[in-house]
Amino acid sequence: MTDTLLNKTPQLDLNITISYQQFDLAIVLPIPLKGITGVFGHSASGKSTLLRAISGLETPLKGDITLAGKSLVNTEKNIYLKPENRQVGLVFQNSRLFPHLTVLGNLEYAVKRCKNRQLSFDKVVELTELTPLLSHQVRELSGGQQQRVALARAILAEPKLLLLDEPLSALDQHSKTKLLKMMLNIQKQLDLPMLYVSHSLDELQQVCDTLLVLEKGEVLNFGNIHQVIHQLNNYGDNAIIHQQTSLDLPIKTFDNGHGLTALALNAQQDIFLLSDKAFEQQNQLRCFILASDISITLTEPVSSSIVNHLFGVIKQIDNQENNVLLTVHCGSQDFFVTISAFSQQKLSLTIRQQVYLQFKAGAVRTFIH
Amino acid sequence: MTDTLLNKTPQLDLNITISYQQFDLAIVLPIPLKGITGVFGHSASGKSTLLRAISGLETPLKGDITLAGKSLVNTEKNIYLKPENRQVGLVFQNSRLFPHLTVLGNLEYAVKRCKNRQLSFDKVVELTELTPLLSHQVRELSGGQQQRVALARAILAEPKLLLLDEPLSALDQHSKTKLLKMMLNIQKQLDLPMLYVSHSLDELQQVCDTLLVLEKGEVLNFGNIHQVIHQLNNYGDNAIIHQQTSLDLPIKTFDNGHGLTALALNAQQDIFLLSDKAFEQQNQLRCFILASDISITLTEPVSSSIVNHLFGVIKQIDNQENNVLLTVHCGSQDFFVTISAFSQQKLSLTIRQQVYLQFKAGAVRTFIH
Amino acid sequence: MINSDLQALITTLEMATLTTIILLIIGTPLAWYLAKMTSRFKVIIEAVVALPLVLPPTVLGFYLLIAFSPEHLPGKLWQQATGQQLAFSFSAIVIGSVLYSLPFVVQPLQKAFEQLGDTLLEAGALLGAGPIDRFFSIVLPLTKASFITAASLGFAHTVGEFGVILMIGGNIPGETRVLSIALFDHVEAFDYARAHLLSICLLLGSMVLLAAIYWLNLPKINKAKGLSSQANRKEGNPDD
Amino acid sequence: MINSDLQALITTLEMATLTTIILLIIGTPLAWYLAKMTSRFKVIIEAVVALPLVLPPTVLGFYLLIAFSPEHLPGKLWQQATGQQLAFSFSAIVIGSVLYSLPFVVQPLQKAFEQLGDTLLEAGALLGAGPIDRFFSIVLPLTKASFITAASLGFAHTVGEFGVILMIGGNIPGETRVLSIALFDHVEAFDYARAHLLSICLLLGSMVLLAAIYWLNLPKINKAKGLSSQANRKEGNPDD
Amino acid sequence: SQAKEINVNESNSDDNSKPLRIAVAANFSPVLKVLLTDFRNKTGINSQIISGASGAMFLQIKHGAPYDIFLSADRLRPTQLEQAGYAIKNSRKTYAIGQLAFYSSSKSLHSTEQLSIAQLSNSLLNNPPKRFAIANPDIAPYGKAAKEALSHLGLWQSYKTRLIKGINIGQTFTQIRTKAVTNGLVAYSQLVLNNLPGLLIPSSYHQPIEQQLIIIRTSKRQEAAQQFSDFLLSAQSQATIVSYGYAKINRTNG
Ligand SMILES: Nc1ncnc2c1ncn2[C@@H]1O[C@H](COP(=O)(O)OP(=O)(O)OP(=O)(O)O)[C@@H](O)[C@H]1O
Ligand SMILES: Nc1ncnc2c1ncn2[C@@H]1O[C@H](COP(=O)(O)OP(=O)(O)OP(=O)(O)O)[C@@H](O)[C@H]1O
Ligand SMILES: [Mg+2]
Ligand SMILES: [Mg+2]
Repeated sequence: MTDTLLNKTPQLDLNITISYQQFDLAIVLPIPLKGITGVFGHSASGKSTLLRAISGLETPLKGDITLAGKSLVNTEKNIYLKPENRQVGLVFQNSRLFPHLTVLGNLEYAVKRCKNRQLSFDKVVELTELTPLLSHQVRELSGGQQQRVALARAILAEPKLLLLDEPLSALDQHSKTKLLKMMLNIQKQLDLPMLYVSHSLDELQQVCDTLLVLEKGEVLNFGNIHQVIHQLNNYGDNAIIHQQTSLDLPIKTFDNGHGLTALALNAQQDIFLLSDKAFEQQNQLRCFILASDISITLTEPVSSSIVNHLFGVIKQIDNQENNVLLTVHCGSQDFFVTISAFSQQKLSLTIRQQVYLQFKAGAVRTFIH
Repeated sequence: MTDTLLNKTPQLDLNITISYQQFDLAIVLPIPLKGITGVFGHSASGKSTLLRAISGLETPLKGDITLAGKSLVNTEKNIYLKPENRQVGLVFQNSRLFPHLTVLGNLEYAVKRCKNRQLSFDKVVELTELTPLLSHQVRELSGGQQQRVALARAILAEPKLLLLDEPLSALDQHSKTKLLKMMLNIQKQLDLPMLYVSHSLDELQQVCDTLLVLEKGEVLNFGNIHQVIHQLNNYGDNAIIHQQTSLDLPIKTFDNGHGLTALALNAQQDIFLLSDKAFEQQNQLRCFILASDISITLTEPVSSSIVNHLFGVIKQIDNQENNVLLTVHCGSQDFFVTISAFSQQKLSLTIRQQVYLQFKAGAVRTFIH
Repeated sequence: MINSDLQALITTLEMATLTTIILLIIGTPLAWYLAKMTSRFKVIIEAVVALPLVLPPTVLGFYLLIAFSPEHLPGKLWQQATGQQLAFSFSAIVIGSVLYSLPFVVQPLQKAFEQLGDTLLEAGALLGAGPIDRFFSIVLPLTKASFITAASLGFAHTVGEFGVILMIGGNIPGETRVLSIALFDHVEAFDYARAHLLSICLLLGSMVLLAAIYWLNLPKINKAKGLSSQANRKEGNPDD
Repeated sequence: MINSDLQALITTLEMATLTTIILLIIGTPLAWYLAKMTSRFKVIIEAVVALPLVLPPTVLGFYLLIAFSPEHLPGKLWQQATGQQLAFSFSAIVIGSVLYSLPFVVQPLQKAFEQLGDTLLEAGALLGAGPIDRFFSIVLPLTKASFITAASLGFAHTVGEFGVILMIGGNIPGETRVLSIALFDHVEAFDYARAHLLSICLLLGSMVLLAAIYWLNLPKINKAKGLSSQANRKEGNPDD
Repeated sequence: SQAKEINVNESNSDDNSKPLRIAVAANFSPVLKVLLTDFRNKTGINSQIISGASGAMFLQIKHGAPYDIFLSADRLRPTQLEQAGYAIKNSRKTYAIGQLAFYSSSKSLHSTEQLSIAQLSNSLLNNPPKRFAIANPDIAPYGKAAKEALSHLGLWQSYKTRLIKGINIGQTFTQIRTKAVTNGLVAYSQLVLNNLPGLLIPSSYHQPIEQQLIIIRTSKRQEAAQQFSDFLLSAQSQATIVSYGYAKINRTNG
């Protein structure tokens, strides 16, 4: 309970510029080393370059990087810590497995050089479903298998900070879900902060606490993931994400007797979604509701299969071509709803109007189910 | 109007087995060489191996492959056409650009060896947004940029058959959409059949006519994309896809005056979705509605923002843990609806019951918008 | 007399150039074949190619002399085909040099081909490039550095060669008297001043030549990002 | 007298083995440095390393003899340090061979290092492997074939070497008289029967040795899928 | 130069543990081998033959080669070494005089022994062979003699361009022996040693090919070297040498 402990979580302080012919990266940002930080942005926005800079691979860099108080680079003071001494792990966009080693050899490579060894090798191998592949040559692996090996290898090195560059892009939904769960567990078990690059906001919403959005080498947005997503909803016509309400709510009842889990939105209102075994171990659930999945009624609906009905007040109306984005305030939470301009006219919705939001239990999405 | 013309479209006839230590691929299948055929399946189900076999890279193969009547391989007759003589293009899962050439050099490599030259080089470069990158070295490209170059290169070679192995996995939503549109256009312009491997059913649903689902090296399902998707809806508890209704409907009115496009489901019933400029040039629209986006009411709903209300009859009820999958017959089309078991009990739904389906205009999804 | 050294220089350059060209023409397919060969005979062929390395040049020269003499089959065949005697001809020293320097060309190329792998060749094939096309459009540019190494090792080794050429060439001015022999003669004839002069010319000339060759090879260096590069050099569009 | 050939064989093996070891120890860092170097001086260093190739061995031997003689600095320093004369000693022929064979070791290694690229080294660094560790755990296994080439070229070239060793070694039995000189002596002394016998033994011995070396190297071949492989060989877990 | 001073104080004491090192011109080493058995029987001294090119050995001795006695193929190099102080005073002796012989590997000239020198020069003049092998006149004593002999026969001008010049007489012999070249001038001793027919060139056609020896100043076995020198010059040894195709030494020019 010392001052410093109370004061702040350790940070990754970035203050860097990198210049290429046609591309400049300039980032000044303190990233709290807590949980998983998502990195989101268009292709060629500088995501990989950022990760390479942090890990020490991007040498023509100016500025300084400090990791938990330790200076990794400082071009003014001429400090340049070598990549191997940074204890930063990186899962590359292309897996970069060692072709002269088997799968087992690749994993052992990491284990041998790992200083902590808090993780169980067998456990990680089991969770990444690599057990039957251990004796394989890496050139025999499918794209998805390679990614799993790369991920397992990086985790087994137990770095102080793990950077992940689209580590699951070649995987199917099922494997993605499994591995995201694993990463969350390992994150907690080792208290290992991660930076996670992905083009899938769904994935990020499920695992990240903080979100960094890059555009053309600059920070477009940074902060609490729910806030950032909600801000991105209003990004304008060129939507870079599916508009959605991002939530992180306490579980009130795991099963209401009808296969529905109730989440406490506020003292009065609950949100229901389909129960899943995995929820049992959790107190809190992260979920999102696509703005297009929520509909508006003026009267409380009856005899519908829709289980979620929330009462709220329209806070904001944004017209976007044939679409309308409504921000509806329910209790203390903003919900985002897109409806057709047609419906808006039909229902003649205006600001401060009271409406019912309705959405199905199935519209409350958790990636990890 | 000869017999053969009437008879059938040309086919890719596969009858092959490939054996590895822990994996066997065995596929006997005629694939019509028409439009885009999707290849879907879990990681390591043999998708890449299949494409490699067709293109002639997978040498320890038994059986025969015939492309539009021309034998590519026949191990019995000892025929083995070399990859370079097959006129089959392949976009690899890892881009495999030539590191000694610039982006332009890579593209020209294909153009120089192309026999037809029906495509405009500038057009393809523009559509893949590679114009500012032409003089770049390939090692300077971001992951997504590399994929775009690989795709453009394969297209510029104008093969007789184009195989695509997750060509868009490293791209953001915006680029994906653009490139899918381009691929559709080129497919039509050159009448170039494609085999498209992806983990994203959304992508496949939008562009494919036929879908091949692989599991552990064998054909799990093959046929018209809508039918296959609907069959996959009932695959059981371990859903490999998001359950959905897959549709391909004629456009009735582009804009009903309220920013909604009407699709003719049948003589009586229409489906409305948000208008998009891109629809103007089309007669037909491909769309899907997630089963979780449709809700059931027993009475026709009023004063709701939901614009789509379809009257139908419950044809089938499948219980899946806390979920219920309903197959509802509306006119001639089956719709798939998942509701919570809770709702099913509340509404006490039974087979042959008449119900209203309701879903928002925004729930009618077209990937390409 | 300086004139005779000049003549030896010309003969040397002719011989070394011709030898290097022949070495590349023979050595490249041989190296490719060895790199891609999977048969167990591979090791035997590799060992045979490497053999000239092990025999002292004079001894190799001795056996070549026997083979090249008009009394023995290779020499006889040559004489029948060309009407010329093989031993003590320019052709003889070129053939001898080719045999002697073969491993220096084959081995670096073979390793380069092996390290290249198949992924890019597969990509080339599927863009319609046949084997020859692939070789010139992919293999050659990507292994350029190894070709330069192979050629310069072969060339230099041929220039410096002495024992074989002396035995089968017979030191005929204008035909088989090469620089290395001239140099040796100067040393043996106590003409140290000229020996030193010639050595220095040879060293400087070779150095300039080698430096020029490696210079050509320089742009390819350090293209990879990362660990080793202190500063990435940027260039407009060197491949066009 | 066959005894004397045996003695020469032993001397030869000792010399070639020691030379090869020294070559690898010196040549590896030098090749690495050259492969990763970006300075313009690179070409000059490369040319200097390649120079021994260009000088005829006897001439190189002549200059080394001068340098190694106790009257000149290198020879004098050696004598002060070791109390022994450098010229005509076993050490002298090893040093001479090292200089003479250096390019055969450095160049293949350098090209192998250049072709390797940085991607895997970056991956290694981020798993905590320092430069030395990376060298032994990544570079060495991936360039094993080139190391074997370098070592066998260096070894074979040293075994076959003659001019330099004769000049600076002085053909002293049991110390500097090596097989190549013995063989030369037999030819010179018209003892053709023994020359043939020794040549055949040398050829067969080298062939067996080279084949054995390349054999060791075989499992790495043809691991890539695709174009070149007629049939993929399957192996359990050869790397463990 | 400084070389003279090195090891000078040890030079008198024989170190019997090491064999006597005899550096010998390659062309003489087969004869030397025969003689050495006799030498050991007589004196009990062990010796080593180090055969090589005279030119190389000359350089090596100048740079401190650990030889005890040097049997050169010529007279020039021992003289120079003596002048430069590398030899023991008065140790320089002529131990053999080489003879030149015409040697042909072709069958037509097989019976050269019966041929007179006049017939030979006629046939060589009228039917000049395409190639003719001699040792390099600039560096090898037998080559120099061959040049003189050809000049004497009036052949030099026409033969100049047809010559295959061996680095030493051994190489020239090899080149003819392997039938790569048909005719040439070799050492008569080579023919005798290998039991081959050939035609001896009269010694009056060229300067004598004097082969001289010196005892090296830095030798630690000067006594044994002197013993060997004496042995080599003894009448018995000289008779053996002559029987191997060398000329008798005219003792007037020591
Ligand atoms: N070494 C380099 N030289 C020149 N330009 C470079 C270099 N490395 C990266 N770039 C440029 O920097 C930009 C950002 O690249 P980066 O790889 O960081 O993108 P990204 O956000 O990871 O994209 P993607 O999602 O496609 O992987 C690109 O335009 C790329 O061309
Ligand atoms: N050369 C080979 N040797 C042994 N096994 C191989 C070889 N090539 C592929 N396999 C195996 O075949 C199976 C299928 O691989 P494939 O690359 O076709 O999968 P995929 O469907 O493309 O998967 P992903 O989506 O992960 O890329 C994998 O289990 C892989 O390990
Ligand atoms: Mg990237
Ligand atoms: Mg694959």
